[in-house]
Amino acid sequence: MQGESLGFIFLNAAVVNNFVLALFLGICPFLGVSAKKETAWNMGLATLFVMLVSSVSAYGINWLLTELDLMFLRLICYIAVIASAVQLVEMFIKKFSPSLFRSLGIFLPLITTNCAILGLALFQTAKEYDFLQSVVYALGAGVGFTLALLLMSGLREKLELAEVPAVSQGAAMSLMLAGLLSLAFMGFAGLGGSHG
Amino acid sequence: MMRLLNLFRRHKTFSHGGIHPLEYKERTAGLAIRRLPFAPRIVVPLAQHKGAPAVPLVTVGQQVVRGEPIAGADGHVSVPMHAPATGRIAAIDLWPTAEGPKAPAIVIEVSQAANQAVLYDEPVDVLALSPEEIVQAVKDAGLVGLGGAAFPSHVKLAAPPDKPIRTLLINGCECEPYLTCDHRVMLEKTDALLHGIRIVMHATGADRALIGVEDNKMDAVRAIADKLPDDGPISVHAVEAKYPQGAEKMLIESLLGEQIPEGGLPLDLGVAVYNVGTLAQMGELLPLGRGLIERVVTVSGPAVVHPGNYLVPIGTPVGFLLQQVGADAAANEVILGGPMMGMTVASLDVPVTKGVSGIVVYAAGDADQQPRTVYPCIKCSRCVEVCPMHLNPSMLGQLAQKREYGRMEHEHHLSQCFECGCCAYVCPSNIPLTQYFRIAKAINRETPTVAV
Amino acid sequence: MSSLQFVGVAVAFMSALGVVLASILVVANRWLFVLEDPRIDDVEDLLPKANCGACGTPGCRPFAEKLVKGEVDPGLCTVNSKDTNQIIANFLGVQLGTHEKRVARLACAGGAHVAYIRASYAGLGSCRGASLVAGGGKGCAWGCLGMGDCATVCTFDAIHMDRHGLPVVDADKCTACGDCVDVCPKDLFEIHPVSHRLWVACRNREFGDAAEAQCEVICTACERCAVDSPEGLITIRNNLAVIDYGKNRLASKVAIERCPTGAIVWREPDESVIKGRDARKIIRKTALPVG
Amino acid sequence: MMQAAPSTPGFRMIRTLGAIAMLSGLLVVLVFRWTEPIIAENQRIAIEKAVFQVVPGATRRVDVVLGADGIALATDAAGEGETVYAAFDEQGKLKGIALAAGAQGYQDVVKLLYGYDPACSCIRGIKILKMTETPGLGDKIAFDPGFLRNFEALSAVVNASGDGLTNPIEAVKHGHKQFAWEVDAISGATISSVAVANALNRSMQRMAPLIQRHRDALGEVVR
Amino acid sequence: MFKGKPVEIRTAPHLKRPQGVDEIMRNVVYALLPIAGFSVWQFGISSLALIVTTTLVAMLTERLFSHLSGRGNTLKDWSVVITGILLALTLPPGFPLWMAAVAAFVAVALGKALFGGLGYNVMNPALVGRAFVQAAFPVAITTWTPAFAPGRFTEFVPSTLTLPFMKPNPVGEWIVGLNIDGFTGATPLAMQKFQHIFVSTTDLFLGGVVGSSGEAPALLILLGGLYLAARRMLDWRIPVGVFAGAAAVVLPLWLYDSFTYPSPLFVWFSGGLMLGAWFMASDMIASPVTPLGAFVYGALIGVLTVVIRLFGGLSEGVMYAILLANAASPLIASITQPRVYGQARRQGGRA
Amino acid sequence: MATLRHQQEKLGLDTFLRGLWEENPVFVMLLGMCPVLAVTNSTMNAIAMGLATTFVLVASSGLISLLRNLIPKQVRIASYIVIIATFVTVVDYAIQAISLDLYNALGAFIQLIVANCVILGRAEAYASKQRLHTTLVNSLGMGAGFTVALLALGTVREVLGNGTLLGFQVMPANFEPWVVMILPPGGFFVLGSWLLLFAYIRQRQDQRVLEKGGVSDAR
Ligand SMILES: Cc1cc2nc3c(=O)[nH]c(=O)nc-3n(C[C@H](O)[C@H](O)[C@H](O)COP(=O)(O)O)c2cc1C
Ligand SMILES: Cc1cc2nc3c(=O)[nH]c(=O)nc-3n(C[C@H](O)[C@H](O)[C@H](O)COP(=O)(O)O)c2cc1C
Ligand SMILES: Cc1cc2nc3c(=O)[nH]c(=O)nc-3n(C[C@H](O)[C@H](O)[C@H](O)COP(=O)(O)O)c2cc1C
Ligand SMILES: Cc1cc2nc3c(=O)[nH]c(=O)nc-3n(C[C@H](O)[C@H](O)[C@H](O)CO)c2cc1C
Ligand code: SF4
Ligand code: SF4
Ligand code: SF4
Ligand code: SF4
Ligand code: FES
Repeated sequence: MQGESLGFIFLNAAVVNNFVLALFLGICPFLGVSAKKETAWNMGLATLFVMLVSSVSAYGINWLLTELDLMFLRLICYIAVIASAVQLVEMFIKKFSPSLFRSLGIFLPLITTNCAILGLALFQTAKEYDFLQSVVYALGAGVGFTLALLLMSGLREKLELAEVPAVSQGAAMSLMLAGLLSLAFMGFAGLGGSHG
Repeated sequence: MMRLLNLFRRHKTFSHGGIHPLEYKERTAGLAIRRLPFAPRIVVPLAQHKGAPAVPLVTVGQQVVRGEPIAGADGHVSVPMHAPATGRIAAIDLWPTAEGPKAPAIVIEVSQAANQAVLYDEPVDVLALSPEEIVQAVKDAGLVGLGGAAFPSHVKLAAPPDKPIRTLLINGCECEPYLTCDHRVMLEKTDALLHGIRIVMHATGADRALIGVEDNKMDAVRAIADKLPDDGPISVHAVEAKYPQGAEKMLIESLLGEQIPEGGLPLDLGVAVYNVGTLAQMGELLPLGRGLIERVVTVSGPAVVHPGNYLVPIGTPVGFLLQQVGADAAANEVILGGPMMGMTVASLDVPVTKGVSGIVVYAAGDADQQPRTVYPCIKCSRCVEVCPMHLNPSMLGQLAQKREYGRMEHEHHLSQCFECGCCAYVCPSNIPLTQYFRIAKAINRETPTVAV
Repeated sequence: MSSLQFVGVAVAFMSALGVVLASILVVANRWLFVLEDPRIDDVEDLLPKANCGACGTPGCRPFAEKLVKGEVDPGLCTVNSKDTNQIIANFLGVQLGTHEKRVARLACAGGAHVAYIRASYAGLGSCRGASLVAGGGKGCAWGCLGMGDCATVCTFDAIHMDRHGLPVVDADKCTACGDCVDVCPKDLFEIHPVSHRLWVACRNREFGDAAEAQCEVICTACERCAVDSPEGLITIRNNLAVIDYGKNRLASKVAIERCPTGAIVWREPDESVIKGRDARKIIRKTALPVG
Repeated sequence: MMQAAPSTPGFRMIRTLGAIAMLSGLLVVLVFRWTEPIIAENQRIAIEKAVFQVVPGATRRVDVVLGADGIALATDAAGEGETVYAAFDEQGKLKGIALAAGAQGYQDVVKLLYGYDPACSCIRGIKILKMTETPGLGDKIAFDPGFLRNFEALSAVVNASGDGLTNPIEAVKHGHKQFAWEVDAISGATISSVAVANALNRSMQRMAPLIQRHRDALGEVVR
Repeated sequence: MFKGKPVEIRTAPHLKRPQGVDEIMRNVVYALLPIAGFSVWQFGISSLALIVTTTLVAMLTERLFSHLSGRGNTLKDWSVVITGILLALTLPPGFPLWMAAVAAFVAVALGKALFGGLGYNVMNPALVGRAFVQAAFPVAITTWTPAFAPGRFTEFVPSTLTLPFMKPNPVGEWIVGLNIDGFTGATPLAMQKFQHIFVSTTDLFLGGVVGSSGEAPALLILLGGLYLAARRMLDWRIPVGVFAGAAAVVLPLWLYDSFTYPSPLFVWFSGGLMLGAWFMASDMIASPVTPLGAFVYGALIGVLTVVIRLFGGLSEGVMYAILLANAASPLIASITQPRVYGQARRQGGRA
Repeated sequence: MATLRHQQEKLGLDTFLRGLWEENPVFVMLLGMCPVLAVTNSTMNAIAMGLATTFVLVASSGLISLLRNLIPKQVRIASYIVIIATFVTVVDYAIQAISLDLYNALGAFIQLIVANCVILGRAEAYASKQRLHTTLVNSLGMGAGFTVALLALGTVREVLGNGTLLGFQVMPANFEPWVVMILPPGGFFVLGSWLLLFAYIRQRQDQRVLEKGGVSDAR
């Protein structure tokens, strides 16, 4: 929508409709990479970065496809371009910062196949955001993803030290934690909308 | 504003943490120092101090005279031993210690006939000696810290030239509950104490000496102040009565407002800290040229019939001492040192050593001995509030339960913990935090790889 | 736009996109390629990821790196099954390497039914914790405290505490990782090849009656084993029989036969224990009273 | 495998990916051509259903672009403005105009279609197209009969100067409706109700004057 | 002496401060009782039934799970009683009992037992229970009934006794039948948010306004909280942080436009902020252990509460603010670790 | 070079059943969670999503298996993705043609099948190494497992959260729905509860084996 202010777009993407906790995008890495604060932080930053890249590429592709009247190729083009971009970034990091690569290592390919990245591209198109709005949307989504990941990792690290019953260890507990976080994030509903 | 605050906080203290358990000092604080009979057998462990154990100079069967050197220092950080009583060397053998492992000790069969006079003395004018000679004299006297750590006193005197000692702190806090021996020493041996201070100032070149005394012993403060000129280099200060005010790190912060850098020594601030008992002994022994053969020990606790402050020959077995003062029938726990940091002994054969400042005896069923339910840490943050080293015992405790000893050291400064026990004292979940930390430190010491 | 044209444009666009992306990747590959032996990953996949250190490296990944470099033999990993190690060896085209099985052994036989307790310990149920409190209260200051730190620390579940509170090592499960050696506050564990059959299960350093007052299966330094064995195989040091495993081939059951307490034992290849015929027979099943 | 990078000729990579992309392009374009008319038909039916629902009595629709400088048929795609649906009955009489509108609701944007009847200067009906309001609460705006009754004749009269409404459309708390331009909110879902009112108000403030100005021309487009 | 019996050996310290977990928890219960009593006086037997239901169900659930996981009888630590009572105090007085039971079960099962029980929960159990039913039954939980209704000690609010799993009995006619002047069914916060009507702070302070069963008597809450703070059973930094955080956001707004925005006093005393700040934010288990962290955590709750109240879709935000801050508390703790002794910049020697 | 893992699998019933239970992509491997959580607020959506995903899975795995020896390593991922995206686009248009309502209900998640971790995961781990027929059977099994998981969530959430099943009222008329089940937290909670249930059952089984004196199935 044309009318939405940048601040609202950011807040909406970051907390109100948080990609992980409200829209269910990027759950696999959210569950997989949230065991340690440090990795969570790295993963969050990597995702934020890739989201920006993908948002810009998606904006460009969308423009090109609209010009050529080939909208039905949108999905293929988005995913192909994003995947290639991520792979480039991966090689780049591997070459120039092996230490960064080791800490982000496996995540980069994970991000390629992460619904959050593609979802971002599709949503920004569906919402007909202009360039600036798209970038802010990507920023918000990335920040929201990082926030969710960080909170989750903090809780999981804390529970590392707990005497968690055998039954609830592992994935089940992660999901319940995610549920609790999601429940708490419901408090943000309607934030920034004009009420009253 | 500051003045208003000072109304509430009359005396200086350290910046963070600390506790104030009941003192239990009133039973013995007023009792003058007394002697007890000699035990029939006296046991002098060769390792009573920090550093290398002493080497025996005597053989089994040999007769020794009270005050005679029976073991020599083995290197710089080590001190000699002197015979605490006249008698015959019955054995040099493994003997139980308070720490646990049996260790070599010289056993003296005390001669009941002897008058136990000290015959080994070479009076000297200490203040006329050179600093090097004083250091040697202190070492020859077998002096170690009587405040508990039993660190050889001469080592602290011999400061390296690049780190000269400017300030001397004399620790008269005696912050442990029950203990009153330092209190009595300050009252009864004031002159010896002041003489000891002058010796150390002379030896180190320190230009001032501050005596810190907790404000629950104002009579001692007055007794010392009465003997001091107003503007001399030696001054006495009352500090807030709060455990562990007597820990040297806390006392330095209270009196000088500075903190010892992490991993550093008082020396890094140009400071040396001595216990009042140590300096009183120094002031007494050095002029006579004698060795350390006895010390003042507070014997107290709910299960002691005649509590008091006793001048005890080093090496007296704890069991004998308790016979003399009388112990309750239900007595079942004997602590060497104070109740906050002292060690329980597994055998009453363990002797009193140079570092033992008190013996506290509990009986089965005393309130502090009740078994308590241990709950999980409820993150109440009390331990964080009381830790004088500003650590996070809650986190450390949780990590210890998961055996994450490396993380304890690397992320949470485990080695800064000096095991004062404040955290375990306050923990409402009754978690044995301090014990966890001792275990963790022991393991980290042994397997440095864990700590990577 | 005609239908055919439309299809044409679409196909052309996609082909172009494919070609462009592939070209970028090709170029990037040339410029940014980082050489790393992919066999390291493959080998690491086959290692157990226990990171126990029994192989002498800090963990499985460094071991994999060394394996690929040919610096070590796959047989060094004691956690993997032999078959898996063989697969690694075949994959790398190297020999499996022969390594004798090693196990952890306890140098104490003083269970609660034979060893005296002098003080009752109250506190954390941890050997290390107890040993820091006046040595733990056991009569023998060198003996096992029986609170099972070793059993807790063993990743491979190779140690269980028997009814008398002594740890028993399951030789099949033990990988000789050495964790129990590190953890025991009394330093009672040692890693030995199973071919070391003669074993002194005691560390007490006191002599004769003084020793026997502490435990019924104690080395009293009576010297019978030393006298009965070939010269130099067993010596008495600090009131304790010490075996020189450099002379292991001289070892025989003769050494244990006259031991009065059964402190020196013979271990079968499966690590089961044989005591000498003169060893005191202990039929007591319950713990000795404390005191 | 280790030296794979240098040993695979770049050409092979390019060729493979190019070929796969080409094939995929072909497949997709064929499917697209095949389903395009069906989807268009589905969409037409969906739109008509919605338009005829919000403009009672209508049976035909014409898509019109309505802008400040007049109207044009959507098929001509000229001129600036907003696409609206003019709805007619069998006789070709203009029954109303269907417009899309949207506003921020409780969770996300609420999008709806409503029918405006220029003859009575009122809204004749609404249909919620898209929303993510709380099920059981906010989602009542789509089907709660009491709430929908608000829109049987919701007044939207153009003011004298012709640049807005005389009375803005407003939501009031449940049971407090007094005037014809007020929307009686659903109890417990005030925010969602407000969103509907806001959407209508914002759209009407802009579009109602335009519709009234070009009312006659709109009536003609059916031919 | 020592004849025939062994000496005991144990580790230092040999002294112990007597206050244990169970004593702390029991005192919190004592501090809550006056509030619960006031609630019963205000809302009658419906409120009493609510409190009894949540407390019993919470205790039963705790017992069940402690049995299942072999942790012995954990009712002895009293903590679950607090959970039960507090949960009831945050629910509307006429809340159907079966829903309250669901809330209590979820509170203990999902909020606590799942993670290992006392000490290991990551969020406030009572609020987990409440948040769950708020999301599950959003209408029931925003249906308010009047305080001091005549006959409140003899008859239940109709919705209280709803059959399990059924829609709540309607209360509209019952309320009309009570004939209470000016009862709109809106809480002071809702009135402020949607109608810009401010209820006077005195009314808020002394209770008697519409709201959850236990949020009204700000005075009693304050006294209870102060009692606990004085006995060091709660960390005073947390409530102080909450009030400071809330004021920091709302004060500038109020000075700028006092018609639209409420005053700090209104914010402090309205809704559940008092109860939340003193009794729920202060739950030590889900809050940071570090002293600075506790303050930051409190301030975060204050800020979030006001942000949600003023700019969000809900009229009340305390519960979500506390849950969010609970979630953030490990992060807060890790960035506010105390600066260890000796790591300090040297304090200027004042010797 | 003979690598370690490329042993060709023999076709058997096991190939199919594995995806359904032992290696269930959702309950065991925790992949493809997003659609599982996002579209399961009604059973109808769950079924549609399951079928669509299965179709894409089978079709793309099959094609990738056919082409497995032609695709160079470096462009592997890119090629797989293009292939998958193609089939997703096909499904996308097909569903639009079949029913717009269904399409709207599933939202963007049809297109997001591209990014579903299960599909790419299967392509990488299985299809790129195995022959066509085993691949087809295996991916059919995986698809079935995925659909079953979706159904497990969808039914619980719809029945509890709305009182209906496949749109038909199944609960008493006066039943108060648990709205939270349809909301995002409900998705997490229901999936978490299923996992808890499985873990509990497994624990009980292990216990029983232990009590019988056997060793648990772990090596
Ligand atoms: C290796 C070592 C060297 C020390 N060197 C000095 C020193 O040079 N000067 C000094 O004043 N204290 C020195 N100390 C003593 C300690 O600072 C401290 O006084 C002693 O360990 C006992 O202190 P406490 O009872 O507070 O723990 C040394 C201690 C150790 C362990
Ligand atoms: C927790 C703690 C409490 C201490 N309390 C005292 C005390 O009350 N009095 C004292 O003289 N030394 C006390 N010490 C020992 C001092 O830190 C320091 O070692 C001693 O004053 C040095 O003097 P010394 O070497 O002459 O014994 C305490 C140490 C610790 C760690
Ligand atoms: C979980 C939850 C979901 C809610 N969903 C909506 C909603 O979708 N639409 C809405 O208007 N209000 C919703 N609300 C309620 C609003 O926050 C607010 O309380 C209500 O709109 C005020 O209306 P009232 O004054 O009529 O009670 C929801 C509240 C909760 C707790
Ligand atoms: C000051 C204080 C506040 C507490 N607040 C709560 C609370 O808000 N909710 C709750 O469930 N338990 C509360 N408890 C009880 C207890 O901490 C709680 O049951 C634990 O969170 C369970 O692990 C409180 C306890 C204390 C001491
Ligand atoms: S024992 Fe260690 S952690 Fe505990 S209060 Fe003392 S210094 Fe701090
Ligand atoms: S005092 Fe005990 S319960 Fe409290 S935080 Fe520290 S360790 Fe935890
Ligand atoms: S062998 Fe060592 S670690 Fe094991 S139980 Fe005995 S004392 Fe403890
Ligand atoms: S811990 Fe000891 S018993 Fe266990 S595997 Fe390692 S060496 Fe063997
Ligand atoms: S399906 Fe795996 S990240 Fe979404």
